[in-house]
Amino acid sequence: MDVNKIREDFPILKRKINGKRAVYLDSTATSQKPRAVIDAIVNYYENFNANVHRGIYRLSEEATDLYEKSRENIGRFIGARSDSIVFVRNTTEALNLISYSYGRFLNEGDEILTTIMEHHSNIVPWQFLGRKGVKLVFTDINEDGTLNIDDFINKIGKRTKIVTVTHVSNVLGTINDVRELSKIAHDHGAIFIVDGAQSVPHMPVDVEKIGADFLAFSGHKMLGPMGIGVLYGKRDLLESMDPFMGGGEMISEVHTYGSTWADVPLKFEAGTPNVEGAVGLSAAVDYLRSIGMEEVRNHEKGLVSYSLERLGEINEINIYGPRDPEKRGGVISFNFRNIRSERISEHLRKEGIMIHPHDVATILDMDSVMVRSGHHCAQPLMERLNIPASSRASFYIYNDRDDVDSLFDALKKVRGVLKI
Amino acid sequence: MDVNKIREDFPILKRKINGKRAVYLDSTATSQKPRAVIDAIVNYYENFNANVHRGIYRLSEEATDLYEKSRENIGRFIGARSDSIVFVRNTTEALNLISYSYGRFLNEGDEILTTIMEHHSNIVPWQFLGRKGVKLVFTDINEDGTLNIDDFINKIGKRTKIVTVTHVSNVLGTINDVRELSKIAHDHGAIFIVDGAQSVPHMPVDVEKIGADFLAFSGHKMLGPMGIGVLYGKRDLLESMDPFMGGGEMISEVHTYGSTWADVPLKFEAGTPNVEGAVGLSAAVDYLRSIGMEEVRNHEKGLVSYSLERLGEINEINIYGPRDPEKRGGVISFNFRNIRSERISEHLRKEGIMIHPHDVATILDMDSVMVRSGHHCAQPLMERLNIPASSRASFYIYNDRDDVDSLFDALKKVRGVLKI
Amino acid sequence: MSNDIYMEFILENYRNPKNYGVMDNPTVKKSGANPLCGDDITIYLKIENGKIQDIRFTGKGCAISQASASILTEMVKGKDLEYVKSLGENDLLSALGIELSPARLKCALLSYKVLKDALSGF
Amino acid sequence: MSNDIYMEFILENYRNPKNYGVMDNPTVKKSGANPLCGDDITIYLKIENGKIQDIRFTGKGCAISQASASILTEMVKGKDLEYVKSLGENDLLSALGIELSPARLKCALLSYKVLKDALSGF
Ligand SMILES: Cc1ncc(COP(=O)(O)O)c(C=O)c1O
Ligand SMILES: Cc1ncc(COP(=O)(O)O)c(C=O)c1O
Repeated sequence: MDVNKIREDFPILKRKINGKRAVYLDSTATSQKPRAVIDAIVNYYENFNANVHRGIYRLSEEATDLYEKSRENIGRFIGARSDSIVFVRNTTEALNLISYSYGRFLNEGDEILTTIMEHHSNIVPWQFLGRKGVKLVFTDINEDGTLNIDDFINKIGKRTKIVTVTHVSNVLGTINDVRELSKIAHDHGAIFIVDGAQSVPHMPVDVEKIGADFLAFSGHKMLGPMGIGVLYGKRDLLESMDPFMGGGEMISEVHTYGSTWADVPLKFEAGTPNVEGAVGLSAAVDYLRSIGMEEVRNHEKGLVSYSLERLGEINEINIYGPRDPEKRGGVISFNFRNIRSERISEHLRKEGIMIHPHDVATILDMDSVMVRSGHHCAQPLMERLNIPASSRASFYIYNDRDDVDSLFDALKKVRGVLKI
Repeated sequence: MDVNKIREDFPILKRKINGKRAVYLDSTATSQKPRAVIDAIVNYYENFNANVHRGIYRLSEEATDLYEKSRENIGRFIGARSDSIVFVRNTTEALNLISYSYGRFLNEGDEILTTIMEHHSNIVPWQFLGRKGVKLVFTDINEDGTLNIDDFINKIGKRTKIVTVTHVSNVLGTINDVRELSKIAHDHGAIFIVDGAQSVPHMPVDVEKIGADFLAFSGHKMLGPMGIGVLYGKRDLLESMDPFMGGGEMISEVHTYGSTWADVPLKFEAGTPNVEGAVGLSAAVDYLRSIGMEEVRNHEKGLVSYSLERLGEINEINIYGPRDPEKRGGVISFNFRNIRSERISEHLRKEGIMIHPHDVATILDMDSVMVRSGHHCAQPLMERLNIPASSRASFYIYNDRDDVDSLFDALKKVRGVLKI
Repeated sequence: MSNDIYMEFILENYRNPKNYGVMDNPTVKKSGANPLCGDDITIYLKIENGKIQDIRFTGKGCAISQASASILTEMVKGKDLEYVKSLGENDLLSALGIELSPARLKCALLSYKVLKDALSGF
Repeated sequence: MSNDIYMEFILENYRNPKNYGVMDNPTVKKSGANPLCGDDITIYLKIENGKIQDIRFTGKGCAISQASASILTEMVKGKDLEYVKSLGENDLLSALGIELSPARLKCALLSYKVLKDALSGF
């Protein structure tokens, strides 16, 4: 895998920030887009743009063909048939769709089992079901940031109707053994939902192999455009569910007294779809496939290993999550914890962090090193880790060892800037 | 307004179909995109792409700034403050959002008053509320395709909690007097929702002037990208409502036991937003503003007048909706109804149409004239008009008299091709 | 395959459909619709001794869907069930002899789908 | 305005914040948070004769939010309520003397918002 060549494909990476080379380490939040994806969007609007599914003229038929071929291509990427692929806006909408539509089958006293390392998008939609007395139960983590399987087994039971778990944590980097969790869930008669927002972009994912009844992911995190995401669902489940939103496209017949629905997957796609988004995401999938998802995974593993190595040089920094690169994705969250200085503010010392992540991010940005800082939409995890926030660097195909070096060079300056 | 110059701005219109100039007459379904919008998308991805609202580094702050400035700009376009603008995927999602979130305030026996000329997107979401005993009531139309105001006044009453009306019908072209309907709705204590999918792209619309409590519209129908739409809502209403979808962005605090919400409008924007879409739609608004919405409206009125004139030449064709160009938008739906020929299929004759709209569309497409044919996502209206379907030509800023001529030239060939 | 989808053969079957009309006491009667187009078709079958002794259809729709129904009924009338069941979509399409875009394909295949549906119990 | 947002004046107020700590029996006590950052601040006020006789704050957050709170308390301590109420966001920002990006602006203005909130009843 030739990162230099890959970088050439990403126009934004040529941008200089403060006169310096952009070191983008926030792909977990959103990825940058290769020329091939941007071109696919432009080509779509310049040559094929039309509304789909209902036009008799050539342009609309071509657009429909592009839209449905994109569905097929994206489905193939995760080992799924196209008729189990529902286009949504993002992971969040996918999970809300399940909560609203599948949630109808749950009753008071039923339980949904999740984990304490989830993104808000895999928490809040399930809390909504609290209105009808459905209980959300959180599996704890071990000290090393892996899932506490004993706790999971303890908490699953007859009342558990849904198990929903992130494949890869966007904070800890932990890769959950979803295949194993799926077996346990199914043994208990629960359906198994995988939040694939951080796995599908970064490693080979096959819905059959991981035993997912539903899988949700976002295009924008995997080189695709914003505004497009995917809900994969087992056909029989999708067919059993009522629609989520109502309107054009998703109907079979509408009468003043009532309506009937189109077949899956259109039943869940109300209104004019984001054809541009589907076409762009399909181009992104082609790009990733041309590299190979095994390669992507190995590349990130390599960067994580190298980061852990270099981390040895700065022993004021603690990272969260497993230390073994085999068990973690390309995400490293960290805080300054072990500074021997009298000049640390009292409250930070009390919280066990020495420098606020916001200050870290600002100081890194001065060297155009872009990391995220905050709660990463995982407040329950932050509470569990007993920290208000953390900094987070994350890697993708366009990052290289130079980027890791830039990160550490900049990190070494933080104390100096703050004079502590 | 110089249509030739405007056409130059739309790359797709240079495409030849069957070796002929593309005559795109389906802007009611979706509009084509000017270079300025395509460029805005490319520029966004090449220079500013990042996740918004949470990044401390420059790129994310710039993206946030672009996103929020787009909100402001689009709000200004309809006379609204930016904090009453919620970004959604399309009109359909906007209406579903209201149905789900505001719908909670409705109870068994309450009524929603709409019209028989609505798009499915303004019918099906309200039918969903039938689950809890809310009744959907349809106002009839007059013979000329205008709204039957007497019927509207008859049907509104104490039980009416919501009045929801399309500003412009996507089939009849009828422009409803929403200002007047708003007054009646408010006098009865109902809130007033306007489906602006066919008005905001085509004429000046000001939320205050039309008295809308909510206004929904789609970016893709007004030169903007797919996958972005707008729900305008009065702030106090938006504030009173529970969120629709849950996840990132829309929260204030998330705990294992429950969550609190961000302020309006973010409360209604769950997950990573479509920043590209917002930026693209903002560029579209700039483009429309540079022409002037009065100009756009007048231009379309001119094309409608000219079409009605030319229609005089083919008296086999009947159109639906008001004959007065002042009362209709740039949409003309029609059928062949008065052919004196023994060779008409019996069932079509029985239905009062002589040639099926699908055949019309196919034959027009041979001359690369693109019209829609079908039920136009308005089946209740089709039933009311007692037809299975119609053909529909619709105009926008890039259409000119030549396009109208091409339409009529092609229409004149239809009988010949079918040998009737 | 002809590019001219409105060639004489199609138009002839559209204007003067074969086997058009209701059947009394059919062995099986089945309807199907394409709600997007407002097309619908009903097929009536008289089945005896493993044969389609008679077939009728009624319905409405565009030239393609009507002509296709007419041509299909001619293809199967008097034929063994075994043979009829073995017919694929392409057999009907080549009998039509015209090149169809995906949207019009749906029109052309409506009658085929209804027939298959009607025979599913046999 | 300085480009170096971590200039000595800011750092000094961050490391040795003025008026930091709890107040017993305050006239009013108000808290506010910026959940996105995990920052929060509590302000205690002793108000007498239309004057802010004393002010304290506790809380946690980044250097900017802490320094800003420290500087704000110094700006208003002993001042007339009328004067304090007339202070705008820009007054605090120019007292800070640094150029802030929109995201960091939120950090800087947290204490200001809490103070305004605390005074809203007076
Ligand atoms: C009047 C009207 N309302 C609603 C819609 C739905 O718009 P969208 O498909 O963009 O959600 C349309 C467009 O088809 C329309 O014409
Ligand atoms: C694990 C995980 N789940 C869900 C999401 C939500 O994705 P989106 O904001 O695209 O809906 C994210 C991304 O922020 C994530 O990292």
